[in-house]
Amino acid sequence: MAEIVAIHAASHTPVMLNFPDAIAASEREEIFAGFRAMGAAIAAARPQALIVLSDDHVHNFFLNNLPALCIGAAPQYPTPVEHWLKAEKRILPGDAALGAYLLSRLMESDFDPALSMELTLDHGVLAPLELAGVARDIPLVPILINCVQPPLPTMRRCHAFGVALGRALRTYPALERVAILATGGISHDLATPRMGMVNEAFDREFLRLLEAGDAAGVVKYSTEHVHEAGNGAEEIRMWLAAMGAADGAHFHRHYYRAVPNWYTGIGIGEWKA
Amino acid sequence: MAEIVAIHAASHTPVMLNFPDAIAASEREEIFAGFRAMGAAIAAARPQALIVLSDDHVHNFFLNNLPALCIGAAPQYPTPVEHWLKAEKRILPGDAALGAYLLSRLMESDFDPALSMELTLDHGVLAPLELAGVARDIPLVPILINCVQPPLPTMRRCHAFGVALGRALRTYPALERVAILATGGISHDLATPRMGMVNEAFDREFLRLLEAGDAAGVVKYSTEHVHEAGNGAEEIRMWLAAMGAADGAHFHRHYYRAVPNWYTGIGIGEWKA
Amino acid sequence: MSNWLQNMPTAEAYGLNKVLFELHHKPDDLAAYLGDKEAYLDRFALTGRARAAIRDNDVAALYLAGANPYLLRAHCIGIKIPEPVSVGALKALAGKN
Amino acid sequence: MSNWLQNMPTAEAYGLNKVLFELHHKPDDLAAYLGDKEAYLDRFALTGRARAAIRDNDVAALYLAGANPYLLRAHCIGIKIPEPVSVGALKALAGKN
Ligand SMILES: [Fe+3]
Ligand SMILES: [Fe+3]
Repeated sequence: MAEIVAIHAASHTPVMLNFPDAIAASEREEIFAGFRAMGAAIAAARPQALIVLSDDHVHNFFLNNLPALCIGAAPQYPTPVEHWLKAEKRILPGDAALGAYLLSRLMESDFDPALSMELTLDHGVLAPLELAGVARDIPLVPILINCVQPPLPTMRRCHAFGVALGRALRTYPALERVAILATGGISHDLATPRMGMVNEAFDREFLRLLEAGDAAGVVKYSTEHVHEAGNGAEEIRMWLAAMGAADGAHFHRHYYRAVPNWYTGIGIGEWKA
Repeated sequence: MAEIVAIHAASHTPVMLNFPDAIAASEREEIFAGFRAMGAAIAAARPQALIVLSDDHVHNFFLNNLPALCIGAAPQYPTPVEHWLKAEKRILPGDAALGAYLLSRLMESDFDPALSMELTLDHGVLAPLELAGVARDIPLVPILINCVQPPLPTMRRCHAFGVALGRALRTYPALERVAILATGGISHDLATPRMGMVNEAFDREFLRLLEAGDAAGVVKYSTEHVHEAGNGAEEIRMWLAAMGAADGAHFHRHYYRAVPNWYTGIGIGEWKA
Repeated sequence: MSNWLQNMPTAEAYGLNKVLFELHHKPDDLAAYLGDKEAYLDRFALTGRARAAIRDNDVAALYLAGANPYLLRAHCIGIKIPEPVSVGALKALAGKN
Repeated sequence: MSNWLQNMPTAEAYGLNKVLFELHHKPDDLAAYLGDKEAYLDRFALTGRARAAIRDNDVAALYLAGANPYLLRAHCIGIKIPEPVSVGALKALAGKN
């Protein structure tokens, strides 16, 4: 049976790779240090596989077949899919067997994830792994939640998915140590009249509720207020799923800063028993 | 609020269009008469939209993004996708608004269907509509359940999906009359050493349990015995979903014949209050 | 207030988004588009409004017609619309809709 | 007894099925394949066994390597393997695995 040895969450944005200099060096170093600390914590937990909860930014999936939930089960994942992303092209290792197991178990648990055996991962997965320095070493299982094009899965459903994911992971017989990284959000907005908005009040309240450990409260707040925080904030679904998987473990906020010049509220945190 | 004015189920196979002469004329006419009677009943119920529960036979979807459940929300659907199917190429009307409504409602009801706004429908939808003579007139909402490539949604889940689908339909404010056609199965097997097998005993027991109205019994029997009835029999998932949508209405078996030369057990039936 | 103009893409938005998707995800499509816009757009079923919005690089019109924000953003980057132009066109809509 | 040889496609089966899918769903692919099989198969990442099974129209080997039954059936129709040959090759496996 596997133990979930680490559960982290962090914002992502392509800007952190493409235009790191859009913010002051001191801010940037502070943020990059936060990601490095997260990577060090993940590495120190020695996971044999890493579940990455993220979203596909309309690269692998289009409106002809747009999954609400998708679980990757490939032995490897080329990345990045964006030709314009400033990141080295390479192939990340995947744990196909764990992906297959999670698919089956989650289908038995009354979820309806799509299967993918071929994904070219985008900045949502790559950027945080890159900054954390753990992009090459740990076999991945990408789990992609639709946060990019309505109709979107409900906040409640994403939390419940995380609960079921945690249960499935803990019964996985083939590994002893697995970790979860949720990436996305927090507040930001893209390609609308509000582009560039960062809603610091939303972010701080969202992180406060996570720290309070009140799952129902986080779901309610997310559902009722996400539209005040921008279309990119829909990505808090990954944080809700991670909270579900954490099974009551306490959330620790390690970092937060509103970074309007990166168009995003940058949060980093961790669930620890 | 919409009323579900007709719920039918029928087997499908490309052979019924491609090689109708593979069976005796008397059998064929009997079967075709059964489909025409189904079409007449659907037409007489005057539905404003028709939900077609079927599966995609690895034409629209591949293993890079294979949905467990997918709801169509397009204004039209070209068909058939199979260049080798003996059917006139044409474009069937779709009810995009109803598809969109069902997607949202089913996501709120804790299902995770994929969205599709562009599908080229295959024989699974087309063949029964064609034989029933109702292919052109009624706007469709195709709902595709993965029956063709494991991991497959559980039988229990498919029944529950049908229950939720029926509830969603009955609360739809924009139409008054909708109908459901489930297509697929019953026993058959394709491209394995058992190809051509028809398990008449399985089919008769499956239909008997449907007539008995014992949902839990049908789910249990389907789960435990589908592997005796061939990979094509996985398509009974559509019958289970229709049973769920029927909300306790009584199932009437209108027709059954084991048709080994069409590689399929041909069943036709209807749920009526 | 909503994060989305459309809770479900319209058929018009589907066609528009399909152009943006194919243009940036199929090899050769961007070159074909830049070489002959009209011929490239002839490949798709588009409303007149959607076609004009794409052809004229009208970022505000693309947004209003239901362009997915990620596809719209990638398109602006991919065809090198300067950031002040694309973001400016969007911000000029604030309060108007 | 199971309806499926593989409860989850192997990586080998993925590659094999991708060839069958693309061959019959992309315009021009079938012509390219029939024109020069080896060159066409070079486009894909395939195990030696999967590649040989496709190249040799070895229906039994395709089945055993995890070809999806619908793709395998469509392939047999698409490249015109006579029904007695394709079904015969499968039936000859009965009881062997
Ligand atoms: Fe993102
Ligand atoms: Fe079928």
